[in-house]
Amino acid sequence: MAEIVSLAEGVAELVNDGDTVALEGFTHLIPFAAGHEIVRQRRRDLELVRMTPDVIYDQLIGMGCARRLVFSWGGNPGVGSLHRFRDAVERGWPAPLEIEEHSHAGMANRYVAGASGLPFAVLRGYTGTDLPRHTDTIKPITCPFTGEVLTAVPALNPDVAIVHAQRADRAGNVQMWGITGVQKEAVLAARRSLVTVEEIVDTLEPMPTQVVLPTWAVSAVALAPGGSHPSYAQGYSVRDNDFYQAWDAISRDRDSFTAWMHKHVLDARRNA
Amino acid sequence: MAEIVSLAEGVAELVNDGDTVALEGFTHLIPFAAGHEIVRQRRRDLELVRMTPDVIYDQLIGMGCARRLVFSWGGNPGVGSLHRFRDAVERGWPAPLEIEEHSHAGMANRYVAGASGLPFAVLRGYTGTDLPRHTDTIKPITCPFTGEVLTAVPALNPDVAIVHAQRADRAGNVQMWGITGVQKEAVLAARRSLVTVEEIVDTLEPMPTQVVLPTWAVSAVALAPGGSHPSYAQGYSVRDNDFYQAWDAISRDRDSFTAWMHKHVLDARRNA
Amino acid sequence: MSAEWSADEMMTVAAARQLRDGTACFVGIGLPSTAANLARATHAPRLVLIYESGCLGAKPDRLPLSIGDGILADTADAVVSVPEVFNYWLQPGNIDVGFLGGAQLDRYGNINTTAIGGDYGDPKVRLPGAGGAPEIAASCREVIVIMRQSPRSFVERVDFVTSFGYGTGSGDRERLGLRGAGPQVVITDLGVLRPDPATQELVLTELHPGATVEQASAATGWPLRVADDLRTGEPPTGSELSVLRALKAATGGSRSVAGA
Amino acid sequence: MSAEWSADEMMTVAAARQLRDGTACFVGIGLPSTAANLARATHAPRLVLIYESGCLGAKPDRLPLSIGDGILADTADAVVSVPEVFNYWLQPGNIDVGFLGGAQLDRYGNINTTAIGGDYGDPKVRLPGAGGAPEIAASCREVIVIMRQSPRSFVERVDFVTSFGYGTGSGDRERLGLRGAGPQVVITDLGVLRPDPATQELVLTELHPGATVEQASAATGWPLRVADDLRTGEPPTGSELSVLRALKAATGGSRSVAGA
Repeated sequence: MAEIVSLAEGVAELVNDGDTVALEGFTHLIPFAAGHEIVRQRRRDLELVRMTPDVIYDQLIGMGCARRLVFSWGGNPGVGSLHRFRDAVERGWPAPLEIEEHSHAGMANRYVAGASGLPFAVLRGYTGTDLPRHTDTIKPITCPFTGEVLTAVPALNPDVAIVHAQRADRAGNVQMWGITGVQKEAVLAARRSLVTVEEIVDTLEPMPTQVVLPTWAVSAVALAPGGSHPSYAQGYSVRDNDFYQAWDAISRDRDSFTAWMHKHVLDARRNA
Repeated sequence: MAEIVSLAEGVAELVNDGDTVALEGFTHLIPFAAGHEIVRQRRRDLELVRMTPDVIYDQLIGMGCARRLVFSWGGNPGVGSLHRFRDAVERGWPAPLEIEEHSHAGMANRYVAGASGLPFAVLRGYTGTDLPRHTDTIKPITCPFTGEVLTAVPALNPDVAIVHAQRADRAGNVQMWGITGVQKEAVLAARRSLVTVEEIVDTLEPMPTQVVLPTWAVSAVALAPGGSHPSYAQGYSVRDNDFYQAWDAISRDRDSFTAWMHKHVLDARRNA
Repeated sequence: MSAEWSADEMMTVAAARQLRDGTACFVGIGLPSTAANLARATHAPRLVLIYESGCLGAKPDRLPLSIGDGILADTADAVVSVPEVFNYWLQPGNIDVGFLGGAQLDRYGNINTTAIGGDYGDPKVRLPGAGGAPEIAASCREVIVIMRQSPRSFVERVDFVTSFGYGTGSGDRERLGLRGAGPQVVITDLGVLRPDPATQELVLTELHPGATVEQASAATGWPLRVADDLRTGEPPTGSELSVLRALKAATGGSRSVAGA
Repeated sequence: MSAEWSADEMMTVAAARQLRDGTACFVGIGLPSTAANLARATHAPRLVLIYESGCLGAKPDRLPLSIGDGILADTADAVVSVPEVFNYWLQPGNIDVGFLGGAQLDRYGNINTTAIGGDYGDPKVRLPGAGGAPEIAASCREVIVIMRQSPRSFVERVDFVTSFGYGTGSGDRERLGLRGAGPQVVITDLGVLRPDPATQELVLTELHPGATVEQASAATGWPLRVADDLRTGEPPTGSELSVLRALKAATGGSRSVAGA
């Protein structure tokens, strides 16, 4: 059964230095508040996993929390580059960043395999691309019935998955709706999970397109209203598009990035 | 885009003698009306696929429509045996029935592979059981990363999938809710598909737990109110439990079965 | 046997008592569903019932008529597809207890629900088949079996292994890489059997009130071993009986078990 | 170029015109999304827009701000998980058209969105990476590429093959077992390129009004072949332009394209 905790407690209990950590949320419901708490608690040597390492991972990478990144698309969506990610890959600042690079289809299937208790997944993927030359977690596999050769990728089983959802009830059952991406798979694939929510309510009114994670499949739930800002939580907030635009300038320079993170993350506590 | 047709037209156009046909619906939304139309149109030599060949396949088998059955559980749910299925397997009446037998997990994954355009699926299944000794569509497969041996089953790609749903709109978009079993996978895995519905409406009001099949993923939609009787359509009807009980006596005897099918299926048209 | 309760009621109550509150239980229809719902309505209100139709955390107030009764979807915490219930919930070992019935059980807890007599291609009795049972037996952390005991059903060796128990004895599950612990308890209409920790052979460890070792031995198709510390179980309490009967009455009459 | 419309507008209009009504189109954010939404708002009202965030049949009345804009979920026929959109919808070949952009394109239609210069481990410019593109390029029945043309972007050979076009030429897709037909048309700010049926080399088949062969050749990093029947496209109609501008205005200002 999920424990209801504060965000600070949740991160302190569930995220350790050196862990493999997946913060998921596909443009919607990105767990920014939890990411900021990881920065505040100064976690180090994390292996960060995420299909779309966007601004939230730019922040974690720039603050030196990560030693490794497993991903399929690293950009500022609708804007351009992630300057902190690029600085780490191109110039090793603030620390070298090892990368393991996949496609979306590959990453999604790696989570599916992890959630399914299987060591690998099979897909039609990567064919003809240069990715298998650089990523050793892409291998051929032969169909035992037809002899056709397909692609195998290993399961992802993070130490911790962190996602943001609209609501939980007091028993810790979690409800999200709208675009729910790969969050169910990430939580089920992980050894431990933390879900931040906009609201804790008495009963979860059913919603079309909902995904429900029963309390017994979640480690901890923390209240974090607005916790997906600058992304959005459908029914609660809209995307702060100006922030994504502004991030380009903030993050382009090491000093302005560091100053911003101190002011807005390290020296501040979000409204959680 | 799905064509809106009558049930008779849909079966005539989409189901041919010798086809591999999957009627799906997991205790809920079982497409009985479509099954009866197949009987009325006297289709022969069908390879019938279904996780739970219950009363509907008992009827098709007893009427001599099938040469082969691919399945994982063949019983009258909550009641007992399928007497026509047993008579075909044990005594070859009205025709010998070849069987290919799996577990639910195996069948479900075979549909998933079919829907995914993959030739096979991988699962932890069948281990230690006698099923692989008799079913040659169960094979070992080795994980290329860990060396662990798992089980592979080949994709199911029926010629036709037939399912029953609550509603479609006039464009042919299909909506079902409640227990939706493996119907999405069956429709997507099949070359052609026929969906019978309780109602055709102007707009599909979103429902929690809904599965929507867009019109361009469906071949044809036919109005068949009550078309899942004696199973049920959540929001429209309840399970006719007495019928399932009564079927035990009706089907136990070849003559009483045949008489019942003539009276209630061959000489009758459902309200479609 | 007391006239106040039937052997089936005693069996159901004994099975329900095995279910601990707060655990997640994968429930088959028939006796397992009755026992699991009884447990939830008595000592285990937070028991999580999982049905293979895709209903997670169903909370029916009557016995479901089938594994896919609408009341399961209406009361579930989540309704998922059938592939998902097997792949994301059962397969990774997320379910604590699997609750199975069967037509034949052997001394090592293997279960047959496929075919009896003759051979597979030409059986004497064709049973429904596997359903979800092989993977429930393999992947749940432990398995509880509930089955009426008779020399025809409790056999030396099942005619067909539909669901793997302990194979031919100790070590077989480990050799095959099965993750769950296998059938930890078998509840019958006469008593309770558990695997010997050393050999994994099923041993009579408990008799229901009124039942005797002689009856149990006579109803077992192998030379039944009896535990040194054989105990007699508690009879159904008044509350257990009244809840059980109310569940059945709400369903509109008792249902027979699926099977041959 | 006319002063009445920009080269980017011409490119977007030309791309939109490629989309046939009633087809299903897998849409990337940026220029592809703009063009696909323009098509749906003009000649192709039944165009099915599929976004990798899991929105099938989205019908936004403004340009989405991201691939997972709430307006896509709100207006979609169905919202599915990300694994499902790739496995059930893209992978089996259910999508007619894949619509891709990129940072580098080569003469055989291969696309690079991964890294430029240096080597993979120590690149000069690190780009966002693959996203959904490799499998879109492989599995859609055909691919449309939309990219501004320059000697830096249209190169002899991409530094990294993120999305496979025709490899090193004719026969490569078939040898690899790819099911989709590959990039059938490339729309740039100067004109349109299509693969030569025999060699699969991209050939200039159409110029936008006001653009010249010399401009196109100068903006191409390989010796550009020009089709014998080179034609000049139609300028944007007043209606196309006004709808395009209204879509952008509704979004709150035009957006730049994702990428380096």
